[in-house]
Amino acid sequence: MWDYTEKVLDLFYNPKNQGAIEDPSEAGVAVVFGEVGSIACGDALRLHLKIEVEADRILDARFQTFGCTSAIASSSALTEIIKGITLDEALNVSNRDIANYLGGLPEEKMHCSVMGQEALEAAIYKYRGIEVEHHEEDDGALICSCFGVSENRIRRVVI
Amino acid sequence: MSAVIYLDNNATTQVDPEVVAAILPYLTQYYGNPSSMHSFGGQVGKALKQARNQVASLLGAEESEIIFTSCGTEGNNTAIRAAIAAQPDRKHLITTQVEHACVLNLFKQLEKQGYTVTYLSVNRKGQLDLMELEAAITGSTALVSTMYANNETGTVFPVEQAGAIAKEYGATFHVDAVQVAGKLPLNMKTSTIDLMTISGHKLHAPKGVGALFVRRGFRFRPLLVGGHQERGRRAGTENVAGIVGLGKAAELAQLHLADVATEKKLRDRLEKGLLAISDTELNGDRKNRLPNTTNIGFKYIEGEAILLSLDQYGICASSGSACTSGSLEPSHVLRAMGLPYTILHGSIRFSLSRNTTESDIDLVLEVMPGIVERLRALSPFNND
Amino acid sequence: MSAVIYLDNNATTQVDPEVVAAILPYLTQYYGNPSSMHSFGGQVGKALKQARNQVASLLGAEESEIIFTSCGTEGNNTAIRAAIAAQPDRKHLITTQVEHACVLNLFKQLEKQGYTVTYLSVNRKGQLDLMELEAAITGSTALVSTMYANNETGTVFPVEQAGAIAKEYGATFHVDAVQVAGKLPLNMKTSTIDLMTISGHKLHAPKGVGALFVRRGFRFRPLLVGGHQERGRRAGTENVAGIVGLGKAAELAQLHLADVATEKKLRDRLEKGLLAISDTELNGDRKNRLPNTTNIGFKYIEGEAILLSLDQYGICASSGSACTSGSLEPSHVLRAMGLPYTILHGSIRFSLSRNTTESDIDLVLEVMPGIVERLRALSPFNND
Ligand SMILES: Cc1ncc(COP(=O)(O)O)c(C=O)c1O
Ligand SMILES: Cc1ncc(COP(=O)(O)O)c(C=O)c1O
Ligand code: FES
Ligand code: FES
Repeated sequence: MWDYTEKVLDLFYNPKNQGAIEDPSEAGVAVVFGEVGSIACGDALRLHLKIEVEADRILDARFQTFGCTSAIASSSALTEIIKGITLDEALNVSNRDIANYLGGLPEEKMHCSVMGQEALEAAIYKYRGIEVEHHEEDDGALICSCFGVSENRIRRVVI
Repeated sequence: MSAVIYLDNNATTQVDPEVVAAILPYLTQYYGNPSSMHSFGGQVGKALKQARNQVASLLGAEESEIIFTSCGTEGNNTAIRAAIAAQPDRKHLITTQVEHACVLNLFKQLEKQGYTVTYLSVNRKGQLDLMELEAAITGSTALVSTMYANNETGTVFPVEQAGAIAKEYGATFHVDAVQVAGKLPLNMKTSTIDLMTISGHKLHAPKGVGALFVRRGFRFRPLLVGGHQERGRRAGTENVAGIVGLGKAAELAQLHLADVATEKKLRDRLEKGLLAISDTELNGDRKNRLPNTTNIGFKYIEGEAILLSLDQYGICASSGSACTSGSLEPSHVLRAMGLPYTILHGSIRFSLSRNTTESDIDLVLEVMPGIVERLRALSPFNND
Repeated sequence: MSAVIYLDNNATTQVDPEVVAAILPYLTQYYGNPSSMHSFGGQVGKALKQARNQVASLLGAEESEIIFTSCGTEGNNTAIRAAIAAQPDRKHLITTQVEHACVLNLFKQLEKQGYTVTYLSVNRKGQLDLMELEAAITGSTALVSTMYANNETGTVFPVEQAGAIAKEYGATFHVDAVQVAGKLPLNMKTSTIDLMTISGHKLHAPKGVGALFVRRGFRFRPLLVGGHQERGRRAGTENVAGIVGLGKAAELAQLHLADVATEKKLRDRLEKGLLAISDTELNGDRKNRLPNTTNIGFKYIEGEAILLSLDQYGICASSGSACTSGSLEPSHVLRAMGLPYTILHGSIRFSLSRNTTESDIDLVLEVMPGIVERLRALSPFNND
């Protein structure tokens, strides 16, 4: 049994900000989503952002996650963390921040928080029209096949 | 934790109160060492003898064919190593892709040490194909090792036929019967099995005790060497309390084999109710199956999330085996069966015991639809 | 059997009632599998964690350095095999002539597999000579394995000095501390020991559970492979009740280390009284010795006859170790000490525990002269 914190369990049982965001077609507000993972991997996250264009600020964030307890809790935590901050600030949110928000994750589950950071990156880059850089070294041995994350990638992101 | 709805009996079982009662004196007044040269130790030796008798009786074996071990893992490790040592010139081994980690990982280690291992496949229902065994076996096959029934799906293998094939080629035949002892009748007298492993904690004895059946005449080589315990076949001061418990548990299991139909009925009701939820599928062989096990795939959601959701209601179940749950990989058994990804990650095993009640099943059937619905609502793959 | 005067504590000990109390909940309500993915199993995992902590504390080690095993024999077998695997190019091993069977017999087996083994001798008092170790060890020595204290005579070896020598040559240093844990203070933090074995039933925990200390950083290879239990270093569902018991026993042992002087006083009184019988001799080292053990040779009579005579009074003692008592050979330990035949066959070990009372000692001192006299009267070697 994984040693989950109360916070992880709470956000798993009572997740905040689940679901998608409808495009309100309001002036000055944009809606975008970023996605990582796939059903084949066993884990996937679709992160929806509502952005105040002028201020470059995140007005709202919601998630849809297929995955384990820590993946769901991490997604929910991420949306809580990024609501109200600017996109530049959001790009500085690391998976560590997500884990810290949760009061920690079991070592073997740290990678579950990586997915959140990546979906965030994907959403913002998509919004800004930037090609997502491809990390060559990420093509190492798959260690979390439920996630599609390579060992190299975990080393790069987690350590 | 208040009431527990324990449907994880393939992981481990509750020690039967009668077993606890049988054990207690050996944790308190009868603390002598059975090897000691005084009657205080001697009476403990008698208790071991009785336990050996009880276990032999459950397996339809002779007392001298029973070696007590510390668990199913030790039994399997010991049996496989003994089989290899018995025919050192044969360098080919056969097992299946769906064995327990304590068999698979040992074979993987043996591959590095110069052995060639054939891992027999299973079909979508988790069934073995004996033709594949016949095609693989040769005169240099030292060992055929297969489980009797799979711990995750409950699928029962045709072990006697497999054993007959092994015999033809002079290979030792080892069977991991950890999930079968106490659930199906066993009779070693008329069997093709040379070595067979059982583990106490799967049949209402404590954790940390097991037994290995070694057919009389088999050239056995111990894994643990040292003192003369177990007639030189397993050194180490005996887990007396555990062994006495295993003996009592074997005796009770034999009695309870008769009412396994009740358990099966409960299992079937549970299964039917769960399969009524949309986008679910039964994993495994509906026919050749343990009476207590059902494994169901809930599409589009993930196993651990389901388990923790059940946990809120005190319901214990599992995805994969308890032993591999420390890893993040989806079950190697379901993967070997070639299940699609949609099912692979969201499959849950419910395993009953003679203690399971109608109201246990009621509760699961009551809460499961809501759990599935909630998690599907969270999921981006929600197929609506 | 009415009252038992139990003076065979080096064979096994009475489970402490507090240990039994600690165990019971894990035989009854907390029956989950610690590897399971539900909180019912999770709470059992926490109990294992606490036990690991308690054992680590007794040994002055870190939690991560403790692996639970099924007995001292498994611990010793595992440690020796791990040491060999860690340095596969080194083919020389060093141990002593007075090790427990579970060490000696493994080394004998390894000799057949191409290893050269040096068996260090002991002198008349059962002491090791470190010069002999220095002379034997070379750069191709993979392992020095020695007991901390001998089970038959209680003689304590200078393990830290031996370890320092092993280190100099890059050999792994394994210590069988089965007879020492709970009798002498241990502190792995400041020790030269790489691997150290203990066994629960020698310190008032149940039989069938033990622990292996593996120094952090040691390249360990498991003996039992399979699931991820014990962080992949010892597969097999844990003997939860036993481990919880070992944890509690370790905690109690630490407390009782303080009043070992009382035990020693009783031992000394027993020893003095027995040596007052004519034609008796103390076997072993009077100084470097476990506080609870005395081994006395009664000339011209035979050990088993003495033991059975004592048994009539409910007194439990032993000749040789319990583990070798199934054989008819006189003790290999006393033989290695070069004792004359007159003593070899009539030597008895009395081993006390914290439960031993003054009146236990009184009874032995009361009946022993008569027993010796009677047997000597029967003997043709009666030297009068
Ligand atoms: C089929 C099978 N084999 C072997 C084992 C291992 O037995 P143990 O847990 O006693 O080591 C188990 C259970 O864990 C099992 O289900
Ligand atoms: C010194 C020594 N080593 C090892 C052992 C073996 O331990 P166990 O009986 O737990 O297998 C014993 C006791 O039997 C012993 O006295
Ligand atoms: S995302 Fe949690 S285990 Fe892979
Ligand atoms: S005469 Fe009985 S053991 Fe030697």
